[in-house]
Amino acid sequence: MPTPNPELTIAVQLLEAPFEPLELLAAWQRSLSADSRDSLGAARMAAESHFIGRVRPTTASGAPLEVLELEHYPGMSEAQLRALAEACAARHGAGAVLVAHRVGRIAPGEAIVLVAVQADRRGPALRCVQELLEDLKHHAPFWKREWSGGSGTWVAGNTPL
Amino acid sequence: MPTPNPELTIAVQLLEAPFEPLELLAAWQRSLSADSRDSLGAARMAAESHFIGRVRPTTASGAPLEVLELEHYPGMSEAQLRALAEACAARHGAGAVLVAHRVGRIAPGEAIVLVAVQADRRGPALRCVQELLEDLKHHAPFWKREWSGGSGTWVAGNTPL
Amino acid sequence: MHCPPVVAPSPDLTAAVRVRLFAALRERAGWGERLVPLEASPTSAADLWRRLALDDGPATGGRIPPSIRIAINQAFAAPGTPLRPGDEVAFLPPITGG
Amino acid sequence: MHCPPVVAPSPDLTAAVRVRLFAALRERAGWGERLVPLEASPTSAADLWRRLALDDGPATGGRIPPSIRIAINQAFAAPGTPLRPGDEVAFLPPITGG
Repeated sequence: MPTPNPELTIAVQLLEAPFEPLELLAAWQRSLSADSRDSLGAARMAAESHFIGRVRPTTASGAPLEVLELEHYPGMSEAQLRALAEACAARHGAGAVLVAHRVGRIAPGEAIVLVAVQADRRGPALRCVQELLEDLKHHAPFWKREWSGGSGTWVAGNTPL
Repeated sequence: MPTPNPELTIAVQLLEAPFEPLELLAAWQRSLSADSRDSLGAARMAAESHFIGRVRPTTASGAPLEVLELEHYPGMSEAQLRALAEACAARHGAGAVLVAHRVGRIAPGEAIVLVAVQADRRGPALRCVQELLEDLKHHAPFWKREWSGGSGTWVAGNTPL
Repeated sequence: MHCPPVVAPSPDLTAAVRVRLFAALRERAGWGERLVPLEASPTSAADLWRRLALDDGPATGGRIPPSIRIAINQAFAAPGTPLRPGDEVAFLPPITGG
Repeated sequence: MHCPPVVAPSPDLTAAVRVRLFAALRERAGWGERLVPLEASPTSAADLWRRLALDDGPATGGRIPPSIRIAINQAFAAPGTPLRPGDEVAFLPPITGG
């Protein structure tokens, strides 16, 4: 087990309504700056990386997508996102992680996932975003159902990297 | 030579004054949405990744940094950033790239570089951000001088990944 | 679909576990959550899979397919882990988040 | 620092190249930009490096150190590339952007 880092800040949000990723990022940056002013003065971490995933306009079979339904396991999904974020941050020595994930019915083009990492160097920030994204795609209890032509199909697996 | 992609949008900005990365990203997203409404309806690319680099509060030798001076080769720096962005986007099949880079005198904590990529899949978006960041650190004509205790020192090499 | 009551009234609910199904598994079974008495001891998720006939067909011989993951009290667990009264055990079809 | 005029008035400026130095190289040389007549033909960036005595000391024997990159008309080029009248040739110390 990696040693827990008392300076590590993990934020996890499950969202039932559409969200604007850049607004969420701005609020996250403000919360971290407020924290850091307390302990470290105005210092901000030198590297920050983000990933935003949006719903595609077509289903896996190429038909027009009406809506994407996202089922999850309430309680476990939040806990698992937090555990994955903490483990990834610890592996890479990142200082702050934000994970936001939509649940429920999501329209094409809407954001479904946002991952953001602050670290002291670009390598850890970039790698932590990439790994955490893979981790949550495979180890957080979410299930996608694509609705097209009035019928729903559970998605069989993740899109290729 | 990769075939040029007529749908590829490259935006390069050299900035002499402090900038707010999230505001630049918002303006970039708006410009891409406006473009895509013309040709592809409301479709937005499914994957977007960003990197923000900020000035560290200390010099390479650990002294408090007063200001970072960034010299560049006007004309070549813009052209080179654009060429690197185009090549990286073509290698990975990305659809849109934004590179913003500060020049002149930059205070600790201020953003110095912003790279953003939209692509159809997470892999190309993540890899293109990472590669373009390395490319511009080694192949775009920028030089850092750290000012500390009233004297300036040219930085000998890039920080480790 | 209207489901019958899933568990008979029991004087000792603490000797039961809560079973949860999600997504395609939930739809195939026609239910998402049940209280199930612990009949034998020890009982595992693998035992419940057989008892509740959660298979898609007879092909897997009552064994949990490798694509199905188990969570006990909202943490991943091995299918053979003995269940304790009051546990929540969930059968998770392949995850497709992110 | 006040620099002397860098090139004598010439009836044919098109037979010159513009030489540019940056960052530590510019500071060491004490100038950043000069018009330099093309004396011999062909002349390369490597020739100009010797003629303008841009070395840090005698150790490199007048050769461009491998850490210095050349740009001709704002594109990277090999040190031996023949220069044409009107070219802009730049000597670039190790890049530290991003």
